Amino acid sequence: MTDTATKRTPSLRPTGARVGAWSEKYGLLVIWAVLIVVFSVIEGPIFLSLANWQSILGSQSVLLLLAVGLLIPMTAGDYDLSVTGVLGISSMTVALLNVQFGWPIWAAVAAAILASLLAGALNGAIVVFFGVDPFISTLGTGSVFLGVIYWMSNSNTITGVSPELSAWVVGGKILGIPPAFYYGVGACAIVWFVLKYTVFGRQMLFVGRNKPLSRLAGMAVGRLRFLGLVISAFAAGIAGVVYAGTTGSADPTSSQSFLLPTFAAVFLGATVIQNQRFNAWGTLIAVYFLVTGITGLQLLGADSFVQPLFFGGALVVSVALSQFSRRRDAAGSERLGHG
Amino acid sequence: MTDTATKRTPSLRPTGARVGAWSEKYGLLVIWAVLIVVFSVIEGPIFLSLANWQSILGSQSVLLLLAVGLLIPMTAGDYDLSVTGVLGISSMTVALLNVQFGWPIWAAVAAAILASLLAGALNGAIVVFFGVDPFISTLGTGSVFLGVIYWMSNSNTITGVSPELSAWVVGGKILGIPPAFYYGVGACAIVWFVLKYTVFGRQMLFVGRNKPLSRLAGMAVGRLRFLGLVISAFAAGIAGVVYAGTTGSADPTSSQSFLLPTFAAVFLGATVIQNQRFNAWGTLIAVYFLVTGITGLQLLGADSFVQPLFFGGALVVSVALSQFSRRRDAAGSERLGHG
Amino acid sequence: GCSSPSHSSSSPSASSQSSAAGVAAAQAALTKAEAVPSYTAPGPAFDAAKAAGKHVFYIPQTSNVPFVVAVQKALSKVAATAHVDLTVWPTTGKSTEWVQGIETAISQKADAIILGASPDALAPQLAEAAAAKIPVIVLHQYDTSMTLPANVKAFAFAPFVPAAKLLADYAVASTKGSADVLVITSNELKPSPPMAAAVSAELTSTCPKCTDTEVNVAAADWGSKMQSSVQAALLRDPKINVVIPLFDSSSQFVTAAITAAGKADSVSIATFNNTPFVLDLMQKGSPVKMDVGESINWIGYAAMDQVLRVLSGVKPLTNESAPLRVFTTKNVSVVGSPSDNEKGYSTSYVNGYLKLWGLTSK
Amino acid sequence: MTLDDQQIVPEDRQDAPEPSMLRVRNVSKTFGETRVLREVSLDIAAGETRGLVGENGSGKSTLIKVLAGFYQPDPGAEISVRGRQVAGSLTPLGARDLGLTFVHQDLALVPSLTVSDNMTVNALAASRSWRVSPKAEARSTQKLLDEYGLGIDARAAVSSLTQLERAMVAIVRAIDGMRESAAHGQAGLLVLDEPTVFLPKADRGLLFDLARRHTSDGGGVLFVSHDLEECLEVTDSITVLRDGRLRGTVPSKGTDRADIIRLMVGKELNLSSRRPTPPAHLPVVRATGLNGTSVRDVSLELGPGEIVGITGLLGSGFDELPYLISGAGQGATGRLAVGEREFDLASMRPVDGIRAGIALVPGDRARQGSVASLSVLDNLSVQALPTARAWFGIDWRRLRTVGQRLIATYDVRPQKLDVAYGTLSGGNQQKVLLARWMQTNPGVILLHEPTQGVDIGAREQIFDIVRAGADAGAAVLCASADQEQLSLLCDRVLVMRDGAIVAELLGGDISKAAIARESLGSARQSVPPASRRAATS
Ligand SMILES: Nc1ncnc2c1ncn2[C@@H]1O[C@H](COP(=O)(O)OP(=O)(O)OP(=O)(O)O)[C@@H](O)[C@H]1O
Ligand SMILES: Nc1ncnc2c1ncn2[C@@H]1O[C@H](COP(=O)(O)OP(=O)(O)OP(=O)(O)O)[C@@H](O)[C@H]1O
Ligand SMILES: [Mg+2]
Ligand SMILES: [Mg+2]
Repeated sequence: MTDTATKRTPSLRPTGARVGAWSEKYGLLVIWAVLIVVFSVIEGPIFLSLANWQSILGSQSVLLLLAVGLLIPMTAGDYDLSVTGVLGISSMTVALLNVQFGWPIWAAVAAAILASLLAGALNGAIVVFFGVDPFISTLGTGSVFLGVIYWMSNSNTITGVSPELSAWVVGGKILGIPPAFYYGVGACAIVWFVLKYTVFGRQMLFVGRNKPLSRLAGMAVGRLRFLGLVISAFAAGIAGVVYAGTTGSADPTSSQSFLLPTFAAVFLGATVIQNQRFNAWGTLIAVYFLVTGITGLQLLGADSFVQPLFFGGALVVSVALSQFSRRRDAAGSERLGHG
Repeated sequence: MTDTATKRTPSLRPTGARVGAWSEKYGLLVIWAVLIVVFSVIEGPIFLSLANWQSILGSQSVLLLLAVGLLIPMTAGDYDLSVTGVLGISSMTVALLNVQFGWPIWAAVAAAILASLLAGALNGAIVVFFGVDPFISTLGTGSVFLGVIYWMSNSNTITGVSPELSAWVVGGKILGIPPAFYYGVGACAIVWFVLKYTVFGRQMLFVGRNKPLSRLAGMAVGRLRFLGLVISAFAAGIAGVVYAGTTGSADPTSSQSFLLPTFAAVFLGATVIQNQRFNAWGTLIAVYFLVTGITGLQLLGADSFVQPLFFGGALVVSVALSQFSRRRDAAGSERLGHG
Repeated sequence: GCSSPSHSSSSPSASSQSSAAGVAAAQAALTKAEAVPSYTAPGPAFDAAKAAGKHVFYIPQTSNVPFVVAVQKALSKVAATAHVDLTVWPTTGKSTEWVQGIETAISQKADAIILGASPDALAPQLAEAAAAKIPVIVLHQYDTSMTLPANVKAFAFAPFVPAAKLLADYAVASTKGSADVLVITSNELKPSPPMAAAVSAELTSTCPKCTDTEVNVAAADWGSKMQSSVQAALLRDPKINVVIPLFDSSSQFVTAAITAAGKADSVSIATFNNTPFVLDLMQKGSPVKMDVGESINWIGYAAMDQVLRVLSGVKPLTNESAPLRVFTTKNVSVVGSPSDNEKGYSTSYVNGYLKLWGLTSK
Repeated sequence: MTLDDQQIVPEDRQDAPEPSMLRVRNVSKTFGETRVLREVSLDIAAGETRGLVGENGSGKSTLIKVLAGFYQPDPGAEISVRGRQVAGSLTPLGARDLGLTFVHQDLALVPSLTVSDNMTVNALAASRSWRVSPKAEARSTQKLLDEYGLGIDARAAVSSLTQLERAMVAIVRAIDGMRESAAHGQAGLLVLDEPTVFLPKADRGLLFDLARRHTSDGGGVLFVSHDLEECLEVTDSITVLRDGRLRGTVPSKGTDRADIIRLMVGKELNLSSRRPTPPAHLPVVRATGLNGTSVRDVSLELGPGEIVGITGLLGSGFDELPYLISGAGQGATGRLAVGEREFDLASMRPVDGIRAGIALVPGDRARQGSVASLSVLDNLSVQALPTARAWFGIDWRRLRTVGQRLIATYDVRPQKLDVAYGTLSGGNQQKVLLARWMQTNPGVILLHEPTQGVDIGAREQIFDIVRAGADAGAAVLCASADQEQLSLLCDRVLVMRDGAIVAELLGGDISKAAIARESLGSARQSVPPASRRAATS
């Protein structure tokens, strides 16, 4: 049978398929490159300047950390809509303990991470013990976390977080780029390694694709999903610390604004490198692709309404393109996503 | 085999199961009733007053219309995250054309509905022709619509929508409840009928559960999904008109705040009446259950952080309970699928 | 009262002279506003005893901001003194909640409604309240220069435009007439467009060489977009030396952007609202160098003045507002640590208002 | 019960001298209110191949999933392997540790992942290391696949494989896992739940060789199949389940099919013989120049009342034909005439086929045929909806009446419309699926493996349904690798090789042997389509 299959393959097919597979893997990189060229032509030196790239690379660590952490439960098929709530809890904990209670910064950071882990454990427990779909349970806990943030902070913005933290996050630049960028890249590397080269990551992948099968294969499905949600909360906790360090403060509401960009980055990232699979480097590329476009527009002085237009348009177009190339050579089976 | 099974059933068993099935269907109604009793005891006559109930019932039409429209694509398995974007476009179109361009209100409303249908058609086209997962494509178009709203309105709030519209929406009360409430209930009835008693509704259900089957059974899967997204946009368009009528104005940002409550209502609604199935009356109950709790808290003058706590907590707890009763009588419904 | 004399820079030779004059005028306005504001009776005295026993409903824009909590405290205090029954309807910033609040107030036959939420989004409900003969007093959303909504009985005004002028004055004065200003607007907020216009107009009139650019960042996006927007703007125009976020609750993001761009020493921030955490920032040393705003407690008293007038059947005032005070690094220490902007005001207004209402003896 | 119980070898062999390979006592399993297994006890000796048979829904898969640790049995069960008593509850990992290896009925593969990913799934949970190495896995998987001469690319996605290749992957995975456990000391028990449904007879030899090698190493095999002849052939003894109860165990030698059927069904079963060949008429379906992914330039004709079988080896393309003719083939070309209507396959959609009176009963029930989470009534109603309109809504009362009549006619058990389709056993699922289509009175019935995994009693009922359809004038095309089924059901059998029809067997010429010969291709010339039809008339 394989013989016949090989026999029947027209000689042109492999090349075509290879181009398809390549564009599927690196299509977004190409679009990114085109974008850079276009902006360079329009704006010249400013866009290409070191300072601009430092600003592009340095400004999205919080988003990157959030998105990369979210990859883990998403791989196991679990949406976590509460990551931004955890982000808020973490940054608020740091600010509150450090500023109002006078804790040393390391203790405040440790407490923030601990609080995030607890929040993740709550998510995990609801999903695993009560069997509630994570999309809805984390929608609920996200709201609960928001309530907790209001309660903690008394709805106040808290400023004056120890400059030590800011030094660790945005001070001491390497190649002119703040440390936070390297934390984000480091997190990407870890998540990439975990998903690709560890038993845990592989198990998460199977859990995400077929739960009964995973159970049958002896995986502790509940524990894995629990862990996945704890890990995304942990990453959101770190993102919260970075956020507090970046702004030297914490406010009760702004963390919510990261929710849609985070999901956009995760989904868009799943169209690069390993198409149809959530992956860390793809997510990194997606984040910086989007921010490149937006920064370019900002440098152009484009009206502010252009930003959401670009953001949404870029998302739809690049996913559509990757989908398109995939369709061409494979009769699509199942795909990413829910239920 | 059936005989023996019936023979062996202990007499108590069916009752237990019936209680389970009952609590599964009406559990949320019971929780709602408990909530009402609790608030009545605490707050006495104010909470129970006719006026309070008129206000509770009258206040959530926009949310209800959004959620009920969303049911249709959700039944077909398609998340539509752009409904709030369409809501904004619709209300902004009404306000802009009526106030700034001086169109008569009926023409402005017609244009708003048309704009919403176009937005829905865009969503549908992206999903059907490019095969992009609706979760991600509507995330993108939602952002695009937001950009359009900013562009249309120049980021300004537009006031002074013709009182005629308000009269149709919140004037001329019937039983002391504004017309908007009856529109919401009417939409529920229509969606309920469509999902249960029309070929279209049944086809949507099958498309949502099994696309290959639907295709083989002769359904035009693409067209159905397209229609589903157009319908949710249509409902969002009507909701936008109601929103403009309720507030007599349109602003560029507030529509976004409906996104999470809409999804919460839809998912919570799927735990009532017909468990595990998106359904209109369940959604109606979910909406008014949540608003009852929040209104009760507002009447109590509870601290504002209690609201998100209640919202999230109620969501998680009621879904967990319904899940729990379902679990008790059916041993986990997952089975080894082929995908 | 900080309107500077208008002038024209018709001839180039006059321009440097007029520029120096502009700087001086700006500095003068600023210096005046840095002083502790004094209380002057906003209008004729009246007997607030007639308001006793009446029921007032307060609907804030969103209860999740400290401003609202503080205003609420002031309102409650005055209400208790005047024996007015105050009900607070907590909200989370959604228009449906405001609608429901007004419906509830109408159904409970309140004697007045204090509206912290936007009347723009409530025109039909205001009409309904008017039909039910319930007076509505709008709190801190309009400048006297703005077009006012219908069906509102009285306003407690907010001096948005004078504050904006002071922001521009600061930019002019601090740069000695060579300000390159970045104004960060949030145009979906009602006061933002008139304030931005006022900044621009004041710059044009006092400082011909000054330039300004605007960047609009919606309040909902402050956390995720403000920093990169400001960084991009600084890159695009490296000469920017003053950033004016119109609302100081976004200062921490602007500060972060300026720091990230390595311009903490050359770019200063001037902003509006006197939110305590921003005064904290200023005290601890940050690019925030100027913040203008009002005493929240005073706003509460001003609002209550209008409420009591309405309840007592006295004609409400047309220019009721709390005065502005400018804090700069020079005088910010008066607010103490942690910052409490109420400390920047003499409390003479409390007794002043009580006397105005005839409530001192009780 | 008129059963001759003496025949049954007593299962309770407590006094067995050495610990048996597998010893199961008193296993019961209850789902909600239905008791699916009742006090089942079972012993399998080392070196034994045991068959497990029973009607659909008799509890075979459930028993196996209990052994796999997927379901927890009701309290009171005892399971031991090689004398090692399972303490507490059996988990999937525990089962594997004890040396139990499974090929589950649904194969347990993730289509979107690669063959090599799927190969490692069982090793993952037990892995002692914390890391995986995709490259090495792909290499060793490729080596393994090559060892069995399967010619499957280890890096290909499972979704790109045929059903048959998928089955081979699942089997190779099990065998590899078994070797692994053998390497740890002793050969364990290999459990095969209907592994052969996807395999044509010719390819089953490989599997049985492997099983035999395993038993000769001292391992045991538990083999579930509905193919009783095959079961008798390859097993040492056969255990029969009925309604979740053990009916007994019989030695395979000296037992015949009829005995087992009696144990399974509890009564004699009249196996029908072939029906008379219908008289020839003008064809209902005329397909010319069909091309699909593995079909090349095939032409065929189907007459009214005729049941035509189409078969071949793995990859010969026979299983694609029903889909092509129904208009469901993607990227297909060719021309199709159904009655008066003419279609160009490139533009034909399934709905066109349905309008022309074509019914397609797909082979993959779960993925293409049904919605497990909806009720039987819902599943039945799919095709009837447009006809059941009253005023302007669906007339559910009428649908219900019709549905009740259908499940009674087709003997769907349990005879309830409101149970979830997914809880029916495979045979009953298939009957519902057929009922759904037959109620539309189709003029053309296309079947793909209509009795795959269906028990012998249900199979007869399905045959009857199909024959009734043909007698009512429908043209039937049945694509199947089950040669026995074809020989019983069909009036004419077409055999495909390399995407083309190479032989046609008629009436008395149809036999398992003849089909096998043609499938393997003993150098017969391909018959031009024109002459074929002529031969029929
Ligand atoms: N999870 C479940 N919940 C409820 N009922 C179930 C469940 N799993 C199986 N059943 C029921 O248990 C019975 C036995 O199923 P089982 O899978 O063991 O049958 P089987 O002998 O394997 O049948 P087949 O020959 O069709 O494979 C069936 O009636 C089935 O409907
Ligand atoms: N978790 C479950 N919930 C409900 N029903 C189930 C569940 N697991 C299995 N079943 C049903 O029990 C029946 C038997 O299960 P199984 O998966 O073994 O199929 P089967 O009966 O063996 O199929 P076949 O007839 O092909 O042999 C099937 O009809 C299946 O749908
Ligand atoms: Mg089975
Ligand atoms: Mg079976």
